[in-house]
Amino acid sequence: MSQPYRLPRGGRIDRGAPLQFTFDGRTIHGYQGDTLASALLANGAALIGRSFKYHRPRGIVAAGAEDPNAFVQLGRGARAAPNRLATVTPAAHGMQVRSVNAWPSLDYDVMSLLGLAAPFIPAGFYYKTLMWPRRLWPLYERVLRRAAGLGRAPSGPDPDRYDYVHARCDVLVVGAGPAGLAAARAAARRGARVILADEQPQPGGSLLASAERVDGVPGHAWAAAAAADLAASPRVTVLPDTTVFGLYQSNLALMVERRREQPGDAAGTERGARTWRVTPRRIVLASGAHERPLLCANNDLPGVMLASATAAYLHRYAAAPGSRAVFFTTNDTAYRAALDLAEAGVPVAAIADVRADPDGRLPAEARARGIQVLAAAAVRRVLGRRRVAAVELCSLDGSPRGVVECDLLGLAGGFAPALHLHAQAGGRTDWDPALAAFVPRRSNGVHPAGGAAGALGTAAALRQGAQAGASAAAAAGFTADAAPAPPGGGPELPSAQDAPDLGFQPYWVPPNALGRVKPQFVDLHEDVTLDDLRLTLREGFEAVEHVKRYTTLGMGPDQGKLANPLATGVLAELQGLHPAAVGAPRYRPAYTPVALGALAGRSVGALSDPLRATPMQAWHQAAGARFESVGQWRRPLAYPQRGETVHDAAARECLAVRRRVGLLDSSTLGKIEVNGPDAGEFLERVYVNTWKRLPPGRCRYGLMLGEDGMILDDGVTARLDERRYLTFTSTSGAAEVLAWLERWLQTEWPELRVYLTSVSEHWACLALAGPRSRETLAAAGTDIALDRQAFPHMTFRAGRVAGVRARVFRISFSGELSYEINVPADQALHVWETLLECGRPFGIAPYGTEAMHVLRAEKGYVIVGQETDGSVTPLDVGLRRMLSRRKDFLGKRSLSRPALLRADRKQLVGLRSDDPAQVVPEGAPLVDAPSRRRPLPMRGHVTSSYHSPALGRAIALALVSGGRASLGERLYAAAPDDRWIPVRSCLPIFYDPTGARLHV
Amino acid sequence: MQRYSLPHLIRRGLRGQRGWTRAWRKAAPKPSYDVVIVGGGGHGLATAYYLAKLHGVRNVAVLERGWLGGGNVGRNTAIVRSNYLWDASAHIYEFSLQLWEGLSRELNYNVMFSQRGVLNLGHSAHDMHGLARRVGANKLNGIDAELLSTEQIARLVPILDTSAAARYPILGGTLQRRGGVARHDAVAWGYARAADALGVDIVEGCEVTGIRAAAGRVAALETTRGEIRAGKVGLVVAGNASVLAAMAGLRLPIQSHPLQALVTEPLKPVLDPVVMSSAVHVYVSQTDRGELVLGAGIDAPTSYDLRGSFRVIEHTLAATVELFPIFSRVRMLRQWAGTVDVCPDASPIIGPTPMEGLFVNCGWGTGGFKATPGSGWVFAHTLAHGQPHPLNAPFGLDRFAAGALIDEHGAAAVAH
Amino acid sequence: MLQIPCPWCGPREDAEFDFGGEADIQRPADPDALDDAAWADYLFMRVNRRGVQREQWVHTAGCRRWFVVERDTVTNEILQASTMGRRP
Amino acid sequence: MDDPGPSTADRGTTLVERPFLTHVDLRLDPDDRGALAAVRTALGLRLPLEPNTTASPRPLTSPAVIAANGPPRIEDGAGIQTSHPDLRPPAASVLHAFWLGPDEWLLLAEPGAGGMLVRVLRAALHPRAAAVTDLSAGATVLRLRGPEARAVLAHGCALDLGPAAFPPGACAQTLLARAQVLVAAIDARPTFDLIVRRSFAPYAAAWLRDAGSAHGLRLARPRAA
Ligand SMILES: Cc1cc2nc3c(=O)[nH]c(=O)nc-3n(C[C@H](O)[C@H](O)[C@H](O)COP(=O)(O)OP(=O)(O)OC[C@H]3O[C@@H](n4cnc5c(N)ncnc54)[C@H](O)[C@@H]3O)c2cc1C
Ligand SMILES: NC(=O)c1ccc[n+]([C@@H]2O[C@H](COP(=O)([O-])OP(=O)(O)OC[C@H]3O[C@@H](n4cnc5c(N)ncnc54)[C@H](O)[C@@H]3O)[C@@H](O)[C@H]2O)c1
Ligand SMILES: Cc1cc2nc3c(=O)[nH]c(=O)nc-3n(C[C@H](O)[C@H](O)[C@H](O)COP(=O)(O)O)c2cc1C
Ligand SMILES: [Zn+2]
Repeated sequence: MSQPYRLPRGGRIDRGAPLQFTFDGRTIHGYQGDTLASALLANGAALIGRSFKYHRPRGIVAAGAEDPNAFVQLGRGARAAPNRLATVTPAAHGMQVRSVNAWPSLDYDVMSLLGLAAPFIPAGFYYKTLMWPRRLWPLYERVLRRAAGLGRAPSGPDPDRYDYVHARCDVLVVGAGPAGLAAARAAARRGARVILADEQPQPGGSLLASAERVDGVPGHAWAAAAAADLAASPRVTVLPDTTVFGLYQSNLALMVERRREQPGDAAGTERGARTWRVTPRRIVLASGAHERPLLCANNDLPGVMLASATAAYLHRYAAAPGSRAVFFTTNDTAYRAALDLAEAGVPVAAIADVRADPDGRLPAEARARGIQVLAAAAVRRVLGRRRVAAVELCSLDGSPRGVVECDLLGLAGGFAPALHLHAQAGGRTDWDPALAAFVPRRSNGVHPAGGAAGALGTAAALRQGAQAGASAAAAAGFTADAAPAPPGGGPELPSAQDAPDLGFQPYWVPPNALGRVKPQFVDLHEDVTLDDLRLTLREGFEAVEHVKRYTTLGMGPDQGKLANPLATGVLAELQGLHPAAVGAPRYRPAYTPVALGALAGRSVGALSDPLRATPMQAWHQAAGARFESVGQWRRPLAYPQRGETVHDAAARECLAVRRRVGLLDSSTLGKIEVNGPDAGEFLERVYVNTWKRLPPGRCRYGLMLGEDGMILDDGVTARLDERRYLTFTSTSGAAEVLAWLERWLQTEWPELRVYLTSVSEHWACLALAGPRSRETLAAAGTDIALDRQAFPHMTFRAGRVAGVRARVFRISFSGELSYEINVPADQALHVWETLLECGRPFGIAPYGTEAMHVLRAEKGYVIVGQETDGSVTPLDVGLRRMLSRRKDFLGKRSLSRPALLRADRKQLVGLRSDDPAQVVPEGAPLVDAPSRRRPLPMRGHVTSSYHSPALGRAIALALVSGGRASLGERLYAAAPDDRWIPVRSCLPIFYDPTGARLHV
Repeated sequence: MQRYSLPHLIRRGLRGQRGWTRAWRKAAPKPSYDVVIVGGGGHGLATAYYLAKLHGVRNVAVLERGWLGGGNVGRNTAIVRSNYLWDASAHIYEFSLQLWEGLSRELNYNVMFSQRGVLNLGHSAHDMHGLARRVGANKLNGIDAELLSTEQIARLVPILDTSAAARYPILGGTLQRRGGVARHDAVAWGYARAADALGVDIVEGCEVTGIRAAAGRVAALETTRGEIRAGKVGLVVAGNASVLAAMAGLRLPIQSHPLQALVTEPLKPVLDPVVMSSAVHVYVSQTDRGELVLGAGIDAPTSYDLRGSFRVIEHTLAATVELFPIFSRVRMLRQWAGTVDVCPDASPIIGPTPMEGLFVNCGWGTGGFKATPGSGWVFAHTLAHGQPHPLNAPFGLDRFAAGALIDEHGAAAVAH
Repeated sequence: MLQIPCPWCGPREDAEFDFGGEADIQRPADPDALDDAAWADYLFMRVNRRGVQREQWVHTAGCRRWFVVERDTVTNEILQASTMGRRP
Repeated sequence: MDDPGPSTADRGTTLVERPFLTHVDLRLDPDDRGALAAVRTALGLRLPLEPNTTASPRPLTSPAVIAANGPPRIEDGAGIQTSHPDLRPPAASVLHAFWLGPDEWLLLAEPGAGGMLVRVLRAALHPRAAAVTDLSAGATVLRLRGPEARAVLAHGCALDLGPAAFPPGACAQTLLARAQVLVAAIDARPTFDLIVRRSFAPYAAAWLRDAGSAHGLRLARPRAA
């Protein structure tokens, strides 16, 4: 047993469950119930890290989430957990814990030499230097970056899963200290649904860290019983280990529940976490208060601790934080801690009290116990190398009061309510002069209570808690008389000893009489000193937010929980301002850091984003298709066969369509039924072309513009009957187009009697294309007459295909004879397989989007999003003749704006490379003549470019400034490898310009 | 102005850092100025600096309603690049990038401009198409741009999930090596200090509440610190552009949206270049202090609220963890928002308004930090001459009536 | 997270909705009668109010109805939500 | 709250697909009393006018239905039976009507009734401005039932699905994680039907299996048709 600082009795630890872990390789012994910090203290390890900037030795300061120093690295490899706080991390057997920011070792850290240079590295140092010579900045930066940072990121993907839960309640209680427990009980007794969350593994808050009694039993026992009673009620959810890290809009509370290892895990494994997303009606903020440190020189040495933390280690963990203590205080609370330490056998050498006449009950008790109490006194300086060795005391007038040897200095600078969540949510605060701290104002559905409301003392916390719980419940609609069976026993307001008047006296900046001893740290994590603040003010950075940004005060992983309340007072005093005029830097989520994985929740891996599937998806997969992402879909790009590349396969598929027959799964197209007496009128308004006179049974290609005149989407619309049209949209435009149409209908033209219904998912779409598609369709079995007169181009028929009822559209995106066969999705696979089977004698091949792209490019058909980019009009792509002159339509007026009529606009043309084998890279810019000059004016760019298997040459489409007027001109495309590719522009149609193949 | 230099620093260090003086004077407003700049953000301060430095206009005030630099300049993810698609944008952002390259020297203030490269990822054929187009255009405009393969990206940023099975497979990307990040606050402070040294009055805690015109010409500003007469007025108030314009009876084509960002705890270096994926709304870099800085997409509703909706953050983080699986255990430290001024074409407005003497510089939206030096430079020119410089001539308010939009988001380019 | 009160479905999370900008922007009855500036005014110019704004939302993942909301753009407080009338 | 580690213990919560049901989308003007009456006569069903509610299920036995259950006819491209070819229109099917919006309802019936419902309703509503669209192949129903059904849904659904706020008969279109769904409370066991668009069904099912793993969720086979 090597726990020299472990007390023989007491503590909320399980002495029957010893454990050990390593810290920088050294074995540390502890018990179940210890935190890393308490075990380290019990083992006498005071030095646990190096500071962020100067690499000064640092130890444990607090016993909770507010500690600015105790950041360690846990675990290794993919399970590594950087920057975990030792004061809140439960110790577990077999853990590997390492210090951060020290090299080669914690004791002998090379970078600590920086401390010597500290006088030359004040706040704002970097802005004033490292500018010369400019070339060297990258080098300087590399050095800076290496020195900065804290822990190391994991080395592999996170093996853990994170859970995510939505919850609702009437009252959310933050904190399960006396105030929170009383609040939860009061609210639950009124019938409210309550969630009680506390970041600690056990309920009780400050009760765990004191010897106080509640209702005649030890505080911790009362808390445990009260929490158990609450948990037994079906209306109450008690969540230990759960931090409320953010309060967002509409008081949405985000909480994260830590999950520890599971059976069979390596010890201390963090098993992800569960995020709770709670929508409460009311919130009771019972998050307690944080003690403020005090300034003196070397106040950062290991062994300097908050007075309340010394008591916490003593009572909760039975770990003596030192062997001989001195306290430095502004109020009576330190006396309680000092008495408790002395009681536990840790001698208290002295209490330096800044008050002239500390005469309360507790000081009297201390004196009676023989503790030396120095009034109107302060700690001037802490002495020691890697931990406290002594403190130098003096009177406030500067006269020395001796050097006292000790290894523990307890600081008691008063308490600041933990109002972070309240302030995050925009809640107001008031300056409480008695407390010298900001206290929350009840607002926005947040009811503060206990320490969080500025109350000191358990009795007050219980009282306020019960009141807040009752008023929160009432505000949520629950009153005392409506109460169903109350959870648990015990009185609503348990009894406890009222705290004595603490007699607080502010002490911010040590009086000048004490001399300018340094360094005095205001923010331990960020190594911000009192002198830094002075300098910062001198340089004119006076607003508290400026001070923060210039010095990085409060910007560390602790977010200045200790530093900020201290800094407000210090800055006020240095500037002669009221603290309320100084204010505090803005509070933001997260209260304590939260893993990105926890926020992602279940939305990771296969569940990160829905992958949508067509009815033929499994077939494509089995057929060895290569896929491409199109929005949330994965569409077959091509179906390579043995030894084929995607490119080879697409070429083969193209030829199959041009010469024989191919089958494409185009189920992803959007399909909207436009239904009602005014359907035609509606289409007239949203499309550039006309619809009312389209006869039932016929199809027409349509173009839709934004009000700015730019092409929004295109596609074929068929008239199903007098009052019904079916509109096809592009795959990526499906949702957007429906939303766009619905919006106009509802907000602008409610008088139109039209209903829009998306039928995209109901109808699968199989595009059968190629000269032998008619024979294939016939072979598959259909009752539709297929001959040219009976079923001409741009018409549709209803009937059966392969035994399934179908809508068949004779429309074509390939330029070949083509049937787009729509069948109910649940029978589509059957039809797909039948067509392939029956098409085999005709040489059918399934084809993918790559072949589809090539085929349409050969015909010069544009793809919205490829030829267009939100800045392209129908005029630009040569579709002027589609625009109706007889009617208005969305976007029409925009087309006559001067910039849209300019002759030098980019217009769609075809390109042929001089070398027919040379496929011009897509996206390549086009210029008039090669040149090394930069900038070199650009004429346009290549929008689509392929090798055309049908033509045996490269073809491309491009947008070229003034292109339509100068067809045949020579241009040069710049390849990414800086070669120039000579091309000539042409009409954007390469194959079957007369469209003869469509009308067969 | 105290010039910062090594000997100077050592002297101050030896004297216990006593001799420092204010970085800029705490100016009280005078009754009248030749030019008043409204807005003490990066752009406003840069404008004032170049007015004084290059155009000899020194009777200038910058009015800031809060503390200087508390707007978007102090809350942005600090990405600097110039690889924009359209010529007009490319020219102004590249000009700005060149100013960045000499900025620390120019201001005698280290703005820590760190050219560690900006990598844009492509996850689909459509993305790759857009990226290739942009690289081609950038090269002709003299902007450094490289198209990278998946393998090259895996070497450059090994912690990215470059496997083919990833939810957002990385098919390739573009790299602008001269891009990078800068220390955002320092930019505001550096310009303020340098402008102050040239005589510019920087007035903090002075909110403009009204704009008075006389005979169709701007005459004076009503402020919380009294009325201030002005020969010319430049509104450079980012997310508040519409509010100020309304004081002059104008409407702008601007919508103000919250844009959120967050930092993680500091880590030892794991990420060198800036990585951006516009398809999934993620951009991330690691600062010199070691935190990861991540940005999200804008919140859809217009708002002046500095918080934003949590679901936007959740979405961004889910995508971030997909791209960088090792970041899952890294923890979010702090999260915030700014109010960005978004134009329909995602390009800024820099030029005159229908009210004579009143000029605007706004609409930089989610990506104006990188433009700070260039924007200030051209706006100073515009104010001094009453005419836009050729670099900002395409960015006038008149482009909306003419239809000459410079559509940077439509054109597969990305913001930030 | 903003809770948005759909006048049909009641309060729901903002993830279910899409924002549609300022309300009360009427499409001109005769666009051709407008000059370019007036057309641009309709297309692009917005009040973008700091304060209470009337605006449009649609309950995308719910009833698919557009409706009008009065919201304070500084506090995000929603003062009122009303339907846009039914068709036909 | 139970620990979300995978659990093999069967706690009586099951997930089963109810494939091939008939889904018909109905649009009409709720202020048109004649239209409501026409539906009532044709189907023996009162459309729910209260948002987010379901009409109590009715057997499909109205005279119009019986008459229409003769041999199917093809009127145009849309009056089509779309169920699985093996499934025959049932003799006495049960019809549910869910409120989707102020002028929109989803009619859900046993497999095979789509063509018939469309014909009956179109005939009944003619010549009013109404829309009747068979969407049977476009969606599927996932039925989640058992004591932990609410807990499973709470992993991805922000709605208050508690018995007070969402009793049997309530329904709501909302988001389940990242998929749009119609959630309907069927009974107090509780049983929820999730109506999901076809292409999102693999995602929704995978998500439910994942979220249910901590709750002992058991997958049941769809009952044979
Ligand atoms: C989260 C976030 C991330 C971003 N990331 C990037 C990025 O990575 N790269 C990039 O290039 N850009 C980025 N941006 C955009 C960039 O920050 C802005 O475009 C740019 O900073 C705006 O210019 P500014 O600095 O002058 O604005 P601001 O700093 O906002 O300055 C405007 C000033 O005007 C003041 N003001 C307003 N009203 C009044 C009044 N009535 N009277 C007096 N003063 C007034 C404000 O207080 C403010 O200080 C980001 C923005 C945000 C919010
Ligand atoms: N040591 C002292 O001298 C001293 C000083 C002030 C108060 N007190 C005592 O504190 C008590 C006040 O009781 P109380 O109930 O107000 O506070 P408390 O400190 O007893 O309990 C607050 C609890 O809230 C938890 N918490 C804080 N923020 C949280 C968050 N964001 N998410 C989840 N949990 C969070 C804390 O871990 C703690 O358990 C009294 O007993 C009083 O005497 C003691
Ligand atoms: C590039 C960048 C890096 C930041 N790094 C940190 C940081 O390390 N720690 C921190 O607390 N805040 C950091 N912040 C956030 C600021 O603290 C602050 O939240 C932000 O500037 C917005 O201001 P506000 O929170 O006062 O509204 C950073 C901000 C930016 C823009
Ligand atoms: Zn709704």
